[in-house]
Amino acid sequence: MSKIVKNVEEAIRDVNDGATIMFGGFGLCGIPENSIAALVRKGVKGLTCISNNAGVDNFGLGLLLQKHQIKKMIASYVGENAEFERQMLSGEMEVELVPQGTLATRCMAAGYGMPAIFTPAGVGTEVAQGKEVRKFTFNGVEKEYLMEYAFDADFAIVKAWKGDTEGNLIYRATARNFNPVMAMAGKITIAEVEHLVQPGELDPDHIHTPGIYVHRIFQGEKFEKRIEQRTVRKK
Amino acid sequence: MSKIVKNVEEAIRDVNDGATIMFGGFGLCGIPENSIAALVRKGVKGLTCISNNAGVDNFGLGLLLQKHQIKKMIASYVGENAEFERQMLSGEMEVELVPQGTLATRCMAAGYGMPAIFTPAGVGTEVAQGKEVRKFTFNGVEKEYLMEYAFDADFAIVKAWKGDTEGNLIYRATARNFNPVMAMAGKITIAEVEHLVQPGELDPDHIHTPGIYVHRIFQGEKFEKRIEQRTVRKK
Amino acid sequence: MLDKNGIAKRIAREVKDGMYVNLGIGIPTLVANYIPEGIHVTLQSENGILGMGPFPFEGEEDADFINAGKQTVTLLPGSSIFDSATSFGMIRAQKVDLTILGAMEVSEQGDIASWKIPGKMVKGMGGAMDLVASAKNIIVAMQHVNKAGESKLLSKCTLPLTGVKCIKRIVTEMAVLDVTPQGFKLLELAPGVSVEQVKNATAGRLIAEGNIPEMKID
Amino acid sequence: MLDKNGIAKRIAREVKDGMYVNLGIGIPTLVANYIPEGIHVTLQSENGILGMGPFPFEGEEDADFINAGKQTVTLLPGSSIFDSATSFGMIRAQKVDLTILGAMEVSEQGDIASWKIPGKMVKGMGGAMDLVASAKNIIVAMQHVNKAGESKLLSKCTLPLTGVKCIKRIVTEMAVLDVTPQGFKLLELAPGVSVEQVKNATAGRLIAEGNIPEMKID
Repeated sequence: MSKIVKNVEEAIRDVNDGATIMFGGFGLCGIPENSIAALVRKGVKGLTCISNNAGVDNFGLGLLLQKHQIKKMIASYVGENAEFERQMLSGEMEVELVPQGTLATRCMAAGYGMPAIFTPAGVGTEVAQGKEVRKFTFNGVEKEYLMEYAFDADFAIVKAWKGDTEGNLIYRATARNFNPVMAMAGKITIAEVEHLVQPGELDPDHIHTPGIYVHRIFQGEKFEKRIEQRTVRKK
Repeated sequence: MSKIVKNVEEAIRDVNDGATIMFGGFGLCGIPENSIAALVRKGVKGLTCISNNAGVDNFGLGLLLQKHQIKKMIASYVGENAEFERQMLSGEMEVELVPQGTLATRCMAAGYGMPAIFTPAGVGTEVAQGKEVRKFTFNGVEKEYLMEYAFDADFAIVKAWKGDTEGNLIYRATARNFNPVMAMAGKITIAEVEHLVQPGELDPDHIHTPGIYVHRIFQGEKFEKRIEQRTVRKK
Repeated sequence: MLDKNGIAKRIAREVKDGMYVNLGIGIPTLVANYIPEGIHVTLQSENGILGMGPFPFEGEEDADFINAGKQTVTLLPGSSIFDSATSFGMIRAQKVDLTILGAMEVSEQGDIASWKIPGKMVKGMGGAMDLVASAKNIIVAMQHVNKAGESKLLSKCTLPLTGVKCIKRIVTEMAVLDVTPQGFKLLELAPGVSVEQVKNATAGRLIAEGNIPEMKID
Repeated sequence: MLDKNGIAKRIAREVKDGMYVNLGIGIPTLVANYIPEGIHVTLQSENGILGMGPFPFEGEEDADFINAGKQTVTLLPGSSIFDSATSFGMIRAQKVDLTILGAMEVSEQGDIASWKIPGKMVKGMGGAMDLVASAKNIIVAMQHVNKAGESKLLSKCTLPLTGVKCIKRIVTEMAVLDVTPQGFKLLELAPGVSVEQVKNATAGRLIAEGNIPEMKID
C-alpha cells in the first residue's frame, strides 16, 4: 500500500464538489500551489476552505476564488485580496473569520483527537457570539475562555520541503506555519513536496509530520513560491 | 540576562520544600539525572512530582523516594519500583495515577495556555470519579469525554541532548518523550543538556523546544544514562 | 491449546498491509515476530516511535532508544520520533489502525480490566486507558483463565476497569472470540480444543453457533 | 508631535533586556530599529519565528523566510521555527513578555478595536485577538486621532472589538498614557505638545495630574 501518487491529479482524484479542505500556508508562503492549480483545473465547486489567508487575486486560493469554486471561507486574515472582499461583501461567498490562534488550535485539536478547546481569544467580541463562555482559574488567574470546536475537514492539503515515501514530512523555515497542524487534522491528508526521498534519508529526530498522518504524497511539478512582500536592505 | 547557570546547584537554587515539579523522561530514558541527584543532595522535602514513572529503587526519582522527599507523586506507571509500592500502599506517599496520554496532554495544555482539555481516556473508570463528563460529536461519532485540567507546576526539569545558550533544545531519539511538553509547561523550566553549544550551532528548523520556554540551562556534569531493560539479539 | 507464540501468530494474521499497529507489553510484543512477509506494517510505540525495529545487536544497545516496555530497540528506515503528547494525540485521533494489548479480565460488554488489583498490585494504567478509549480496532491477547483457574471472560469485570465497551476481539490459547451484543461469539478454536472446553473456561455468555472452524496459524 | 519613527523610538524604551517581544504590523515593526544597544531582545513573529532578524540583503530574499506581515526576513543565530499552533500556544501561555500593536480605537476601560469597519473594511483579525486576550503586557502604538480628525481614545469603542480590558499603555504622536480605573492617565508629553492639546484630542476621560514630563526619546 504505497502512499505515493504519480501526480497531482491522482492526489486530488476524490476531492469532489462540496468538500471541506484545509490548505496549509501563511500568505503565499508554504501553500500547496500544485494542488490548488489542479483543483482549479478540475473545476470542483462549493468548497469550504480552511486556510489562514485567501491568497492574492491571481495566486494561491485567489485562483479558486476567481472561478467561484469556494462556497465558504474560514480564515483569519483576508486583507490582500480585492476579489475576496467583493465576494464577501456582496454575499456571494460565506466567510467565517476566526482568530489566527483559534484557527491553528482548532486544527491541532482535530489532529490530537480533542473535540473542543478553550481559548481566551475573542471573549467579549463578536467572535464569542453564540459560543459557550467558561471561567477557569489557570496559573492563579481567573479568566473567561471560549469553547471552540475541532475542525472536521475531509481533506488537508499541505506543502512540505522534503518528504519520504512513508509520508514523513520536513518543512523549511516559515513555510512550516499551518502545514503540520493541518496535516494532522485531515481525514485524508495530501502532501506535495519539493523533494521526495527514500525512507531513511530523513533523520527520524527531525521529522515535523510523522508519516502516519499523510495518506498521499507526491513531488510537485513546479513551485513558483511567489513572494508577497519583497522587503530587502542594501548591502 | 543569560540563561546559563554555572552548575546544577545554581539551576535548582530556588526549588524549595513543597514545590511542584515536572520531571521529563520515560522510565530512565531522558531523565534529568544531574538535577535529581542535586535535589537529593539539597534535601528538599514535601515535593509534588509529575513524571510518567517514578524511577527504579536506586536511580531516577527512586532516589528522591528513598529519602522520603516526595509527598505526592503524579504518574501513569510505577510498576518497576518496590519502595514506591510500599510507600503508596502504606499511605506514606500520596499517589495520583493518571493515564499516560492524559498526563502528556495536561502538560501540553499548560504549555499551550489551555486551562482544560477533553479526553475519552478513563471514561467509565475510577479515573473519571468527580470529573466532568461531556458528550461531543467528533468526526461524526458521539462519545463521552472527561474534562481534565492543565497542570500547574512551579518547575519543569528536563533533559536534552543539545541546547544552546538561548535555551533552544534538541532531544535525541526516544529520550524526547515527555521532555518537550513539560519544558513548555513549567513556570520555571530548567534544562540539563549533554552538549551546550553557541547560538547558531543548532538548525532553527530542528529545534524541538524553542528557547522561550527555557529559563535556565547547563551542561550536565555526568550522564549515566542507565538502561532499564537491556534487550538485544545476537549478531 | 496455543502457547504465547501461538497466540501471537494467530493475531499476526489480523495485521494487514499498510497498517499502523500499537503492540502492548507481553504477548502483543511477540506479534511483531510473526507478521507475514510482504506485508508492510509500521509499529507505533507510545513513548514516541513510528517505525520501531527489532532489538539491537549485542553491544549496539543505546539508552536513548527504547520502546514503551523500556526495552532497548532500533529504528527502521522511514521511522519518526515524537513527544508523548503527539503520540497520544495520534492515538486519540484514531490514526493507529490496530491496538493489541493484554488484559486481566474482559466482560461480554467489551469492558476491560488490566491495571489494578485492589490492595495487591497497582502498577498504574500507563497508556492503556488512552489506547482502549480511542482505538478503533482493539484485540486483546490473553490467557483464557487466570493462574487460579478462574475465567477471565466474564459477564461483568470484577477488577477496576481500564475502559468500557471497547474490546472487539479476544485471542486466547483456546479460541478467537468477538464481543457482540449477545455475548462472546466463538469464531475459531485452537487446535485440539473443543467448544465444551471453551464453554467451561468462559464465565460470560458464550455463543457457539454451527461448526466452529479451527484457527489457521501458519 | 512625533512622527511614526518617534513613536517607535519611545516604545523601544519599554523594551528590557531578555524580553521576548511580538511586534505588530505598521509602527510596531519600526520599534525593532530603535532597541537600545546592549539589550538582548528576541522578536517573535506569530507565523512561527523566535529570533527574527532584519530584512535580507538584496538578492538574498527567500520565499520561505517571511514574517507575520508577509515580508521577507532573516533569522538571527539562536533562532527557532515552529508551527502556528505552537506559536499561539506560547502567546496564550504568556511566554511572550511584551506585545506592541496598532489600533483604530482604544477605550478608557482598555478595550481595543482594530480589525473591522462594518460595511467598509473587513480584513480579518489575524492574530490580534489571540495576542490581546493573552498578553500580559500590551502597548498600543497609534495616532491619537484618525484621518477624519476624531479621537481614537474613547470612553467606549464604537467599532467591533478586538479584545476587552486588555490594553495597559498607549503611545501616540502626542503622549504616553496608561489605562487606569479612573481613565486615560497622561504620563508623558511629546516635545512641543501641551496638556491642553492632548485633552482636546482625547474623547475619553483624561487624567492629567501635576507636572507632566516630556518624553525621553534618544
